[in-house]
Amino acid sequence: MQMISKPTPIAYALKDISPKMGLLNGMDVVMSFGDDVTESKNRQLLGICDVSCLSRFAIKGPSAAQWLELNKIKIPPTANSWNQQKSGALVLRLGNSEFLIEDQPEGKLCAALNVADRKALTGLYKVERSDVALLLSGSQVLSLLSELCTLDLREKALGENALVMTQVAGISATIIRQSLNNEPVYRLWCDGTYGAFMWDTMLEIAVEHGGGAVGLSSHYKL
Amino acid sequence: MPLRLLKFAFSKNHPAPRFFRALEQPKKSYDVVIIGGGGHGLAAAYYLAKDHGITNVAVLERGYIGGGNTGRNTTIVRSNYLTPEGVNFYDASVKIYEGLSEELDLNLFYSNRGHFTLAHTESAMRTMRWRAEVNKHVGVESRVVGPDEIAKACPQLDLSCSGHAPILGALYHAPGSIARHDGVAWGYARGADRQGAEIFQNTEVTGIDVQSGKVAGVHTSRGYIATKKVLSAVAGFTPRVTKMVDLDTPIVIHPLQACVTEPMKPWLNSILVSGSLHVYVSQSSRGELVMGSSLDPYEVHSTRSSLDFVEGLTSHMLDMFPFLSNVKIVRQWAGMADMTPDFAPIMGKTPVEGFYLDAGWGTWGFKATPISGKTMAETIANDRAPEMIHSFRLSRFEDYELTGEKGAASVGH
Amino acid sequence: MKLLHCPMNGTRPISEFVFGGEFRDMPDPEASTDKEWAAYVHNRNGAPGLKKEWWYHGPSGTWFIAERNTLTEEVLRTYLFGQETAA
Amino acid sequence: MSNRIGKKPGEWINREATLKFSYEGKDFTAYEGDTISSALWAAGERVLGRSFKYHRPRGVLSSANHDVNVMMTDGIDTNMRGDVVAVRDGMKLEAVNTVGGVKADRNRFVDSISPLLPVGFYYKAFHTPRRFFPFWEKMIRKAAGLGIVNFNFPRVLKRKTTTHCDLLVIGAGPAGLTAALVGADAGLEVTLVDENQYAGGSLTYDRAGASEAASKLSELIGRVKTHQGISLHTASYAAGYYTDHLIPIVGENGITKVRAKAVIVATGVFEQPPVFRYNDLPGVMLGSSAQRLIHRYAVKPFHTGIVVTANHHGYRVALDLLQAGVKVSALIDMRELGEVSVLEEDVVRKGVVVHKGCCVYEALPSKGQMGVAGAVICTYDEATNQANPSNSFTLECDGIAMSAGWAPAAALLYQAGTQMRYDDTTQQFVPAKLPQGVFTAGKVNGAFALEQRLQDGERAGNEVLRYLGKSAPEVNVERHAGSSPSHPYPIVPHPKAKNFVDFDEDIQVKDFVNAAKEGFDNIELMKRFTTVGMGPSQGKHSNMNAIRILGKIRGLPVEKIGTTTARPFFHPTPIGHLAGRGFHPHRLTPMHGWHEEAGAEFTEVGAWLRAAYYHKPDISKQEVIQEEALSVRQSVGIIDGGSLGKFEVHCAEAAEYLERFYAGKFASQAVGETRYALMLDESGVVVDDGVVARLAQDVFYITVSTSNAAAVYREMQRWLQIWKLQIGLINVTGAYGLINVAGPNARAVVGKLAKHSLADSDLPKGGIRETEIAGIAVRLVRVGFVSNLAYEIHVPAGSAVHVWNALMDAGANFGIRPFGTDAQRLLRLEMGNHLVGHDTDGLTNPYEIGAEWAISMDKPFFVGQRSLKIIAKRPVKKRLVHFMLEEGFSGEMPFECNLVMIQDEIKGRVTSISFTRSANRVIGFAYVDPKDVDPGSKFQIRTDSGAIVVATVVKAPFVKLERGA
Repeated sequence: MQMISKPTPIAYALKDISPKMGLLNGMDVVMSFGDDVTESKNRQLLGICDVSCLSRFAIKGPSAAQWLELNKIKIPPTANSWNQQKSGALVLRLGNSEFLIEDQPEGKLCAALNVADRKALTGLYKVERSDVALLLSGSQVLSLLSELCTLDLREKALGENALVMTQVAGISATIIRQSLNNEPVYRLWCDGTYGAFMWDTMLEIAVEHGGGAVGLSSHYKL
Repeated sequence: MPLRLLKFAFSKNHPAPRFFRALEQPKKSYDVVIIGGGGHGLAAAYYLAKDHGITNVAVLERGYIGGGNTGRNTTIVRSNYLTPEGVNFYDASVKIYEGLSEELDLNLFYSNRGHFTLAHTESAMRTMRWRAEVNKHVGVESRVVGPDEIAKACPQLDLSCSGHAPILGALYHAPGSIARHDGVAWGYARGADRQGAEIFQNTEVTGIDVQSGKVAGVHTSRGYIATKKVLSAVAGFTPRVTKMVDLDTPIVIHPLQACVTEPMKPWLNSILVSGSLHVYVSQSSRGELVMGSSLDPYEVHSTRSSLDFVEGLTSHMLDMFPFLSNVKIVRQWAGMADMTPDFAPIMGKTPVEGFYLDAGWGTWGFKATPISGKTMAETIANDRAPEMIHSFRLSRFEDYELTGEKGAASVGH
Repeated sequence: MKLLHCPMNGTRPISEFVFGGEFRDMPDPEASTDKEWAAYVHNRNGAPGLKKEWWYHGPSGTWFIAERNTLTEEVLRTYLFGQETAA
Repeated sequence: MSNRIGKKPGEWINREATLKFSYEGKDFTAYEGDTISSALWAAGERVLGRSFKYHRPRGVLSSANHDVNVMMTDGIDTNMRGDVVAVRDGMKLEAVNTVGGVKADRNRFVDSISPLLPVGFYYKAFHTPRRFFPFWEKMIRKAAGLGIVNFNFPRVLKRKTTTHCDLLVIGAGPAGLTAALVGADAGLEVTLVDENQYAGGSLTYDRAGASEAASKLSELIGRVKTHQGISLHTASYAAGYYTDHLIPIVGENGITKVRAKAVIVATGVFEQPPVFRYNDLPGVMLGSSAQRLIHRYAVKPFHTGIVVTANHHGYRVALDLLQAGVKVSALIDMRELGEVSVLEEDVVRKGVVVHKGCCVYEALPSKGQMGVAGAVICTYDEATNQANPSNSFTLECDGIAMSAGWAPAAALLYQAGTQMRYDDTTQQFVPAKLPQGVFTAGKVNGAFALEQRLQDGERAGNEVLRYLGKSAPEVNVERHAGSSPSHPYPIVPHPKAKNFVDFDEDIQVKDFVNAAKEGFDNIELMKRFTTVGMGPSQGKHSNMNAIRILGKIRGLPVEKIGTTTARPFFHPTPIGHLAGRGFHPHRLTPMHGWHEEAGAEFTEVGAWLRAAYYHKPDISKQEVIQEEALSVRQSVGIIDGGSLGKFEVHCAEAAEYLERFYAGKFASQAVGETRYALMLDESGVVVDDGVVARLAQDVFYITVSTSNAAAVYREMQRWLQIWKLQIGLINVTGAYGLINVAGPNARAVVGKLAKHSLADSDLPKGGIRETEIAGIAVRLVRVGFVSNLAYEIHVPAGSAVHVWNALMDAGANFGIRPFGTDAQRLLRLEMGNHLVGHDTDGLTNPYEIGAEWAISMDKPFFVGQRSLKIIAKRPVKKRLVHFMLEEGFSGEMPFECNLVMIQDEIKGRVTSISFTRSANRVIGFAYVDPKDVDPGSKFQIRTDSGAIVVATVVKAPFVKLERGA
């Protein structure tokens, strides 16, 4: 198979601006939208970052947990929770028997799982996904979420490793709260075909709050 | 100023008599007992007397007259249905309505405003044409119109609906009207009362006495009443009443909500309905915008209001009329709609002899008030349903002969 | 807005759910008469009271059963289909 | 003449900032913080509006957001409430609903003909003869309504947020403040809201000429403001109570939907006007309103006033008036015994004459009824509720303050389902049984003395703590002692009437009497007949008196009369606030940007935006569609079908599952084969159709129609549970893009990029292969829906654009052309394929569309099968056929949904119709009488104008299918 660069699911929302682009895991991705000062200000106030380019692997079925363990993955013990592997990869347990794994920018776990043998077990289905994955940061992030989502997503309500599947701006989405570079951030995944809508919606509110879009390099050293 | 108001100005005592007698205790038996003192039940009592000379009739109302869906609907009257049997039926209703203020000598403010069912999609346009063609066939004035004609009737409407759902056209139904809903109930109550029917408010039916498959009487909060004929005309309470006679029906209850704004000078002359935006709106003679939406999505037997309803409705109202941002909603309320799978009523006889059903009115009961009263009176008087309501019989479900009004009624109050 | 407890995902506003109607056992299609089958297909227990109902949590794709009083809107309990005893 | 008085402690105006505005063409000044009413009143203006029905002059009544006769327009907005809307610099205000200005209102004549307008007059006239009604209706509609809506008012998007807390306290009066502190001290997260600009409730204005209230207020506020656990929101009202403690808090900038674990309603009471003749004149106002003017805005309510009271509060009002420099010429106490307390001594000591057992029989209007000139006082018999005007005397005054009692602001409690009871010691409805998690405190709960209210707040706060599982003490609150805060019947009859109960709707006492005479003697019927409480103030100052009057008429205690149902909203709430930002989610396929650049016109299909056709300069839409279709027929076209629902079914029992779910057979399906699948519901109605592909013995891949995809998937999941089969069901709708390449050259184009051979022998019609296109792993299906030769390429969404571009390049030599959903619909019609939802409706069964071939009645079970067995016994009423119009048809073109007629009977309708250049004919689908289904049969279509068009039933497809075309 030849290597081609894939567009991010939010590509349509970027069509009228020319941010600084880069390539990660074969996906065109925005590295930054503005200068460092603006990026840093937005990240700290209310930053919306597209991280759809991170590698992902999803699997479901009654044997999924067992199979992941066979592949040396430490799985979150309860339904609707998540954890972080030593490699930094996130393992999200969606309900009971479905898992979504997401690598750090240069992680290799998903690639390995993709080719790992699945024949040994029955009741195991690889799930093809095309997520838009967003990273929301800054002091005003809860203001943004309180306008888009009815749930209490504050740290004290969510606890350490809760994962919620809920509606955000009317779209089904998965949300977790994590710490990235010692800053609390919210992560959100939803179907990529809603990507442009979700991006535009969040950006509009972020800008109203004085924040804005930030590129991948605001959060990751690449 | 009409002369008839002068008598109020110059009389010492208030010259108007009671609309309906204040009766203490029901008699031991009646020829017919009507459960439900809403528009339908009262109209049936009225026509039993007027058309069939049956006056030994009791109307039993659990609360107060017209306090159910009669007083909770958004008062739209129209006949632009989809099936010929539906159009015929509602057209007959419209025709009675047009002369009803005179007949009942009560101004029902029957106000002919013209009714637009807006189409935002090609498929909605197709349904509009379907309805227009069937309406025309039956002799009802409905036609498909383009955006120009809508704009002419309602220049304030944003035809693009804020870009979210551009209006492609509409079904225009000239006879579409609004009326004072309470007045309809009061007028029929007065008419029935004056002909001898007895109306009891605050009187709840607690059971129906069925012996060997035949109705023998009703148990009420004011004692037992013997009767061979019972009409159930209770809208959202239908399943409770049919349960009393062990009758299964397809009816399920969903709340239907509505709201009104503060009064403002009338500017909206037509009745507008948008299926895609789930809105219908008219402006009352008091100057309030009266607005409603589609049914609540799940079964509840109460008239509680919900915030999601009014949020959704106002959002769509702004799509149509962006300038209403600062106009205020005064009040919201709900009714309980008795829904059938084919969005058509259930009328006529039932397997229980002497138990007649006037139900399944969902969201379209108000507009049918006169004709349902008339046809149910005929059914009761003759113990045979007239041809006009044959398609609405309960047995149509067993026969897999559903009526198919769904396309016209979903948000078409 | 009403809250409903999804047995998998916890308490959520009702806007995240789809109402699936009353839970009803299907009669044996072979053994039932046409009339019985037509009644099963069309008729409903429309009277208010405690009912077992199907509900679907959209964001997670979870069907479950809720025991709900349709008069008071009170939800007694919810559980995954077939896991009634565990609830 | 300025009525502004010296600085009051805690006043709400900022004397540093002077604002200029105009009212009815006259210039005024105000201080920042003034409401429109307070500024005008300070300037000596008395007529602030006209009443709705009789156009009587009206002034200040409550200063508490129910002075609905004082509605203004600034030319931009309308129905602005003078008593609560703050003055902004430069405002140009006018009263609404007048003709010729508020003072010269030409509609004031209506007041003089009011005897002609008895209660419910509009039911009684104008309807006979029928032909005159439209004339009267026009007149009535002209008179209706308040302000004129500005059609250019901008669409305002307000923010709506959701917030969560342990305890929501509504009302920041002494009880609410105390309750919030108790909760927060115990570690609860408390949200405290109050509709006023500043917290404090009656402590901000009810001072009785003393400083005790003010110091209590600053103590409480000080603690609340510095408490970490309390979030205080002023100028924000709780608009309604909704199920499970959801309360929208409406502020100027938007709505916060509060979801609380517990709620304390400490909303207080509304002061109720006593009813006497001309109690509506400008200058007659509630005692609390006079106090608000004094303490909040430093405005003297009048110069020489009298106080009419029936409770303790009137004496407090008198003391506040005195302190503000008002000459209080008398205090009229309707109670036989008067007030037996130090307050009376205080009032008397300050020179006020107290008349016990007396009432204001009528207020005397000044010229044009623009204000008060005096009052006629006479004795009042509390036992009979009769005034005795024979012993009356007149006092001169320019204002009357009224304090006769209160009604609880219990709307939220009613909405929450609280049972209320009538309490005789306070003559007020109070909560009897509260719903779970709802608590009350303060005056709304019948606690009136300050000490008692503080205690009640403490009690409520502690009850909440216990409700939330914390230990907390039981606090006993002393019962109300002393005279009742409310008079049981503060209504003074007058033969000449104009004693108003409802100022919104100009309803007088006689209207209730007459309504009852006409049989409307039930509170709900009376409300509807008289319209009491139905105006914009929603009965805040009128419902209680209406209940008392009805009780009197019927000789029943108030409790037996009951109350009308309180519905949201507490205050009328702007549409823009409720609507908020509004989200319109839409789904885009990966190629969306490409389509847009190519000039696509998009259409919404469910949540998806799909290309309907691609604009071409100087060519009509119809022409474009024909061209797009022709390019498929003649060479090759490409369409983005990414919105189709796509599901995978895994595991050994997958075939069994599909056999039950769909009407056809799948157990026998070969790997690499696709089959048509018809989905029915349990009543045998056609719900959807799609294609089932077998990728492996235990893996199926299914496509379903775009608009049904979500519902079909839900049903699949539900049946999966019911049947308890071992199935893995995966929704890959968004994960896969779908590209359809169709036309005689499709094989040549796709073949250039495909890894495997596309020869008939390798990929026959109906076959599916997992292969590579343009280097990308795809599922490749040989389909025949729009063209005899076509390929569907199912490609992971991320690579869809790459494959699309590669196909465009590969097809360049063949003139490959994108086509949209409009051309697609024409193409499938040419092929003779019906569309579920387009050619079927909500009641269509498979026999009516000739789909017998797609149902396998010999299977043991599938959804809908049992119903089909019943339906099959009944005659089919209509059938779907393909038809053509005559060659060169040039008559009136029928449209979809024109009817198919036999003589005068409707037999069916056209469901699809189009001219097609390929066949050079008008072709379509129609439902016809079952006897007319044989090819060659003729049937009649009636067009819009009524013309009859004859159509001929034909066999599909309509286009000549060249080999491979």
